[in-house]
Amino acid sequence: MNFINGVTIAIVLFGIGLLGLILRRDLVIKLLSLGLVNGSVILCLVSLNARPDGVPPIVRGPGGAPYVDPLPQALVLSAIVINFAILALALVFVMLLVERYHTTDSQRIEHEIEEEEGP
Amino acid sequence: MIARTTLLMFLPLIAVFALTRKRRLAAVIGMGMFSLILSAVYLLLHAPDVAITEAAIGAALVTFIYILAIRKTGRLMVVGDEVPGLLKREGDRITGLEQEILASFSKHLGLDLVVHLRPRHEVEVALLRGEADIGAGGIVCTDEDERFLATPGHLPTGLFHLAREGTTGLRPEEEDERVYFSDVLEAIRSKGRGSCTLDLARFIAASRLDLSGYAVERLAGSFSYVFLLTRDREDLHQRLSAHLDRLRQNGELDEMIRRYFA
Amino acid sequence: MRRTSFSMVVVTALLVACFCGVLMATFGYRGAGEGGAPYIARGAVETGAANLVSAIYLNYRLYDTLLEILVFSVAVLGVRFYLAEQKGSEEEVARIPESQVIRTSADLLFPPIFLLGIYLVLFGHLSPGGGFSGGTVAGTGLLLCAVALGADVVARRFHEAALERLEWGVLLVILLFALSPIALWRLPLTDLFPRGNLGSLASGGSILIYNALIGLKVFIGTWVVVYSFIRHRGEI
Amino acid sequence: MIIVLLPLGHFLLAALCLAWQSGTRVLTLLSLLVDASLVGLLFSAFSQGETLAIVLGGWGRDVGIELADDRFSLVFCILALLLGGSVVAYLWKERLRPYFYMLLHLLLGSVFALLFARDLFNIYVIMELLTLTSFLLVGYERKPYQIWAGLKYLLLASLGMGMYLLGVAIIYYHTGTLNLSILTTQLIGQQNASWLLIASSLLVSGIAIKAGIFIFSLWLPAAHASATPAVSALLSGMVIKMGVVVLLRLAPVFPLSLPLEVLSAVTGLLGIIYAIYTYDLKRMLAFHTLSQIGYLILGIGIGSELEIAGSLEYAVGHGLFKGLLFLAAGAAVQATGKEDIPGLIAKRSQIPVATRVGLLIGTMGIMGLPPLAGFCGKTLLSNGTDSPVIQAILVLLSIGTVISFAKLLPLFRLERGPSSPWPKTVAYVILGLPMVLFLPLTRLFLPIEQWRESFGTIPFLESLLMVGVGLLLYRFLPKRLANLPQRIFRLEEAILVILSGFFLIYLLSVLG
Repeated sequence: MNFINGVTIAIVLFGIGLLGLILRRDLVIKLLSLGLVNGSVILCLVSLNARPDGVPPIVRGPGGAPYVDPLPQALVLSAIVINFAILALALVFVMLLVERYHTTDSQRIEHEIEEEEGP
Repeated sequence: MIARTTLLMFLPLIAVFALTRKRRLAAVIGMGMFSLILSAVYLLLHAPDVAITEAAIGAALVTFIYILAIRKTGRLMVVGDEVPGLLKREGDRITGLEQEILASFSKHLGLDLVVHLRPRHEVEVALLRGEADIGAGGIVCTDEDERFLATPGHLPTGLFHLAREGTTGLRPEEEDERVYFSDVLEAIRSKGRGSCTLDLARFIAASRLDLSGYAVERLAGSFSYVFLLTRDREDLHQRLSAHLDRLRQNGELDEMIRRYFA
Repeated sequence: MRRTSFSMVVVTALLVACFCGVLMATFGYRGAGEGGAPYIARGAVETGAANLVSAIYLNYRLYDTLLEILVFSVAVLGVRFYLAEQKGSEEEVARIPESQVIRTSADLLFPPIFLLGIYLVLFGHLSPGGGFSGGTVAGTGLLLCAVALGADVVARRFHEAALERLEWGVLLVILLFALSPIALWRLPLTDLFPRGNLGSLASGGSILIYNALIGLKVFIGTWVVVYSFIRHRGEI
Repeated sequence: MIIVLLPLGHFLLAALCLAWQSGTRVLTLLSLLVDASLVGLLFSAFSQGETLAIVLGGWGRDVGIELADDRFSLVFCILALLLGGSVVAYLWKERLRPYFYMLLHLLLGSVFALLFARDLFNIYVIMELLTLTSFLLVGYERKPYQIWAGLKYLLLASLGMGMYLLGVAIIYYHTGTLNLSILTTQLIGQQNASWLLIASSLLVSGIAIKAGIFIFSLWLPAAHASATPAVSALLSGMVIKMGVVVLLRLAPVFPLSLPLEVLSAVTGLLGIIYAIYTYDLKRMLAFHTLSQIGYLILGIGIGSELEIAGSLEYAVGHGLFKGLLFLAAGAAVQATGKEDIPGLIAKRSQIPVATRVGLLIGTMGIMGLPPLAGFCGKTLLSNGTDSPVIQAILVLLSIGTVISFAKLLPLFRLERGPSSPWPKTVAYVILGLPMVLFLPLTRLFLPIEQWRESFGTIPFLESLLMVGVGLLLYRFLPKRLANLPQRIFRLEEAILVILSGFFLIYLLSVLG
């Protein structure tokens, strides 16, 4: 049971995301995979110092309860928003490309652009 | 602790499931589910702030934006009138020669084909509004319209003029074409008066009814069925024309025609 | 068009497997640690915010947060720039079937969701939540409204260009507010407000103000992004 | 105080651009002047031995975000100001939307922010801001190939930042801090811990994607070649350097010496080979950016005082002449309508004289002709090392650079041409003048004895010899080579190459 913790799962998810990013040719699914890659890093950060006996880092009164580390959580909030920003912009660019080339297949788009550009 | 482990084990499974979907929408919804479970995991990892943010942004907003984008991107929208043999509803499917051509074209592009059946006069409007990419359904291009581009014809046809004395009933020619083809058939069945011009496929369907009492005249000239696109979709027009050429050269087009008009 | 070749699949799988393997072998993870001691020990006293995450997010590491808001603003700017000038004129904006069910459920759901958003914003320093999640939740509520009433009905309430200016105006206010301590010869981004009693609404110093401003900004930004997507699409 | 005002002030201006749309151009110019005086203040404080280091909000280093200035940040500030000024001048006559100036301010602001950053996560956020802004700038004209190049850039950069953040997570787990100066003290004696090696490889691979290192930044040729000239100049001259700055910050803390040296050789030589056999002007310049990054990270990898000074000088020099080359190349392409070098040569009489002079100065600078900017950096770099391997790499790089730019020489025949609009000429002067005066200017950075020692007659002759050899070799080299692989620049393959590059770095840091 010890093997299944947030960090290992995060690394596995990172790998799955990479596979999707490379092997799926549909641009929308590539973006989803990228989201998975970045999401896995967030999971990794959050679970680094999440003690099983911990309590959420919200101080209820004086005295030292076993609060979990608040710093990664604060960092992660920024990271989530940044991922959203990247996703929205990438999606807009995908939409523009699809309107031009009528396909979401990344290799086909790349091929068409190389043809237009010449060697 | 057990809940945490179980949910964590679920995550890779859902991710693999979502990313191996063929349909984009399924993948997006799968990843939405993934985000929801992820936010539950965050809650169990004592990170309520992260859980709320992940649920609000990752699960709700991102999924919504994906859906909005997909519905625009992954589709080839076709509008057309219902014509026997070319584009016809059978149960909940649409069959016919033009449907088959467009299906092979959209497969070639990697898009989902969506066909909307609309009366003939609405086809152009829909194209101009950008609601559809291609107009189909027995379109015979008789004159050049500078707003539209037509593909080279994929099936030769003829035009027939049907007339019965009087001015009511049948589709009055120039004035107003706002009727479905089924309305024309209905008018013929009830021996309505007036005149209309029908293409070959529609004429064959009409001639199964009793045409006695109508003057039938075949118009001179050679005509063929085309697909219609707006002028600003020149690139799509080129692709469709090239695809038609390819179908014609490798004999697939003849094969399709034989299947529907043996 | 050629398919993804088999050798490519094999190479990819090998590389990714090696990557994961190396990472797992060398990560050195030995169960959850006990980091963040300085924040846990002093955070609540020094900043007056019971929610330590908010204390870090909006006080200790406020600079990161400002930059992150800029990232969000850039994204909104980009989305608007690229989608606004695509075709899709005013008349064909967002018509939807007027389903009674959707309408009623949206009418029912909108007020509580909106209130939840405001709660998250205002109590972000005391309980989980904060400007960003609150703003997004409220924005999603508005989205629901747009689904029910038609996006153009909602959009008509806001003048679009004004909305964009308002968004950047709020950003301006946030930045000015962050720089304002300079006027008193203090370091920028220093908290000038009294701490207050731990647990009361006025306890977190300027965190409440930042939360409110960020919430407003994110609310507008979310709506602008979603509306750009909706309009580009033509209908929901 | 100033080091907070510089970035935040530009962000404020970006927000203001929307409110005062008609005046954005003037506002930008004024802001650059104000920046110049602020940087001057910092510089005078620095030359009296005061280094500024503040923790924002007045907190302790262990909890807050530290900002600090040093020689590097100040020098790069000056570079950023020069490039910003010349780009504003270059675009003075063109009607641009306020949107463009907003992005410009955001770019400048994030560059300043990065130069003073001393915190791993802070660097992450700033790099993302930089990515998004430059991504939007690449796609500014909305041509399909620009959009695709931008999208590729965004995907790869975002993947890289994911790897970087993973590295940050590992470091935070083991040390509990994100501040680089605290990290330095904490890591003493742990330089061989396996987690440290993997974390540093993750950090470096993530940053390398943005820093223009050949096997990582495979998006770069497409993006830099397809953007508008002004944007290309900013990206090649400034944004790429920001990745190098981060590597510079990481190098003293982590065991990176061997990986960076090998990477510099790889990127330098591969970039040169591609540049020699590329005949599209802007694409060749983009490949050149990849190869010249080799010089910069070589100095950082060795890490001695003199080498780092050499890197720094070469970074500034490269920023200047690459910016100048991209601006002039853009103007030349615009004037002739040709993008390939033979086409340009055929129509060279249509290229304005000022543009040709700009191209010439840039070419001389990049070839390392004394006493221009390229010469100073190259000389310092080769003076600083005794290792024959590194000397050989440096010589190969210099000769390769000369060979690849020898293609351009027919452009510079003396001919009359149309005159260039004055703003563009001003832009060339802003970048060209410091290049010509670079040798005296380097005395600001170096102690006087070292300066005398470094620039004697022998380096002069050496670099002249190098140029001669390069030109001679150009005559005899085959003009076309069997196809260089172009597939690695595709999205999928690029990710695979990046992964292999990661393993390379990891292996090297284990060996090192």
